[in-house]
Amino acid sequence: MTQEINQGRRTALKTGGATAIFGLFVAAGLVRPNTALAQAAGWNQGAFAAKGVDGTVKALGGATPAQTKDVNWGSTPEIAENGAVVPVSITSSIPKTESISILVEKNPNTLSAVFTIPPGTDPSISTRVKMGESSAVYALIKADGKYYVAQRDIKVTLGGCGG
Amino acid sequence: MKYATHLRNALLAAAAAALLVSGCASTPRVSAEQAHDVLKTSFTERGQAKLDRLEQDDVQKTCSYGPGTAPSKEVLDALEKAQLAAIKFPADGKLLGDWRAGERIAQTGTGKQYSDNAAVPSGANCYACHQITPQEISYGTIGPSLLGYGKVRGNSEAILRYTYGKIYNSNAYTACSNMPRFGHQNILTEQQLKDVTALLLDPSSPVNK
Amino acid sequence: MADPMRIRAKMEGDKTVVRVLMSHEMETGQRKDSAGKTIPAMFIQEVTATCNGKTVLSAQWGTSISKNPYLQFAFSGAKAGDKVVVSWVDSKGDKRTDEAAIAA
Amino acid sequence: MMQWRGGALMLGAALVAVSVGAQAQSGGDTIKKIEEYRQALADGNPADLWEARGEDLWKQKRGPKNVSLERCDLGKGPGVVKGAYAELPRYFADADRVMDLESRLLHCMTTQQGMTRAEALKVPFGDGEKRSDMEALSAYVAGESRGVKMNVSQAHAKERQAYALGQKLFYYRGGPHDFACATCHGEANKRIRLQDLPNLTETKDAQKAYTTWPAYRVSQGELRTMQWRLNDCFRQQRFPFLEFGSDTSVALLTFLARNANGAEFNAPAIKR
Repeated sequence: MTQEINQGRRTALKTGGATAIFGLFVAAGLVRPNTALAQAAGWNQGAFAAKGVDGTVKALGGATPAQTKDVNWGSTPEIAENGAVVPVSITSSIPKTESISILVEKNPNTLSAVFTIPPGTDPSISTRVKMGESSAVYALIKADGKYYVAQRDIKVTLGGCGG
Repeated sequence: MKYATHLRNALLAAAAAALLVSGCASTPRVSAEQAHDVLKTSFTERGQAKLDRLEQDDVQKTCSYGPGTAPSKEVLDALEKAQLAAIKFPADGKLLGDWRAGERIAQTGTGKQYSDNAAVPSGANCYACHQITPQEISYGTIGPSLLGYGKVRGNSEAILRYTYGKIYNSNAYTACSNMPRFGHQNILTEQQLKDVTALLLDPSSPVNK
Repeated sequence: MADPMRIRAKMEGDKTVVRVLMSHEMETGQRKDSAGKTIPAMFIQEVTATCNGKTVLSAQWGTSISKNPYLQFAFSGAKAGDKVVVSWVDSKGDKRTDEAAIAA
Repeated sequence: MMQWRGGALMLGAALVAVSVGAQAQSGGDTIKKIEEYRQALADGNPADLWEARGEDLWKQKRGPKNVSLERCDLGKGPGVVKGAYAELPRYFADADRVMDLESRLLHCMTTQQGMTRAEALKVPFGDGEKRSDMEALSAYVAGESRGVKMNVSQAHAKERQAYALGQKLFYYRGGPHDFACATCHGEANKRIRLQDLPNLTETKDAQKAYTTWPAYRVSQGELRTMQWRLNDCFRQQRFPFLEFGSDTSVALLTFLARNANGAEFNAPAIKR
């Protein structure tokens, strides 16, 4: 119903693409350990405090990741009606996938989550992340000891009548 | 004449109500006074929103109608005339402000809610209802698209005054418009009204690119 | 004490699909309360899922996982009636463990 | 903040090509993509957490009289929850008043469990750690009407009176913005920003809207009920604060629920 009315309204979509690319090369060294936080034993404090994709990968113990097309984003939307809940679904078809991480370029801390995939578990996870603004989102895959990255731009829209 | 219109409107109202509540023998009638009295017992003041907000002015009284009960053309014409006469144009004669400030006002949805800080200037929330600049894809459709507003209409004194006046008091041109009377009701300041006018009419505004 | 998780585990073919909802604020540490004071960060940091004593998924989370987190994954090697056990630990050291039997 | 490193330039060029492709998308797709977003959310609705807590609260002995709500009559007999929400609001002889679910729960909490109104409404709308029992109970009761057809009665004179009053109030303009409910919800096929606005005077839209509340609002991370929905509409209408279970609440809810008659109830839902 709504689709019909709005089909005529064709507007260029602004994406956060260009900025996101620069972000890939933001130098490491921004790791700011947050000592005030208690933490679970195996929690990688450095990686979660890192800013930028490169810095995050480094903090996770990897080198510059290779770009990959072997990632399926499943039901991950291109436009999120609300940044507080953005569904992210990532399936890796890279053999020997060991972990899947979600990185949001423009969030205050880039790394959202690291999922470790043991043998017997599908290299596929769905969860929901917060996004402060439109941004590139990265799937960072560790497979057979190497890192791979795939990008998805997600636009976060404004809503509501009371601001 | 007037009586006949009223009678027709009343019949239409009854028919509309019957459509919604089919199978119901009698739909009780509720007067504006009854509605007002119920509201008075149902709300409490909070923040800047006091109970006087439940009191209607002439425009609100005239415009609180449902389907099939619209006031006569004479009533609506008189309403427009009275509202037009109440518009205060800027004393300095300048109607165009800063379109960039206007864009911020158009994007801002806060102001006058009980949850808002009364000391912070209100926004106009234009994007809630109108498409304005091509860059903003999150816009509403309650009002018409204003894309290319100034490019289409030009920048004549008449257009300037109409645009400023429409933002100041929408009811001066369209009785019972859905659009707030931003100047008349002191939602926006004179400078803010000029800024929003500039967003629509300044040739360098993205609206007109 | 946090509310129980809602865990749904179901056989789809020879795989077990697990859906988990957790009741948690996932406070970022960047929001301010009405008095302007920063609300301290408080979020789930580690999640572990096991089945028949074997870890089927483990995760580390930061502050940007959404409030009341949702998680879906799938694994092989279990059958209907087996139990999936999910645990989380948050940044304050609060813990929660719940389980669900795998539905056919 | 940006610092280039020579070795990575080639990769950068490859990604630029990808992003130009993304920029060619047009706004006509926006609504389709928002729909995809909503569908992606539907698979795990945190409202489940509220329904579970609400069921516990319903069965727990609470209040000064230390009784559960299992003797509370929601209109289909004491303790009957199944299908009750689909027939509310309705006239209750014991209170001689039309009541929606939340005013009825309040009635049972005060008369049966012995709580004061203030106690029962300590947290009418939840906010993080301050959780609302009323929202959890409403989620549970509403969930027990999933799949049931809306069937709100107009048999009693007070039910007809509430409907007529609700209709009148729907068009009542006031406040600095001249807004009525009808300003946003009186016309078909409109939206505010990107949100579709149901025309609540028209059967199909009214049905779709009413049968998807209560709902988990992702923007707030909370489950919200119809009482909250009305409160927040009035806040944005720039009206004063709508009192819980007031005559205005009950009348508007009667108008809205009755207009949704015949549709299958399907909530708690998940919404922006």
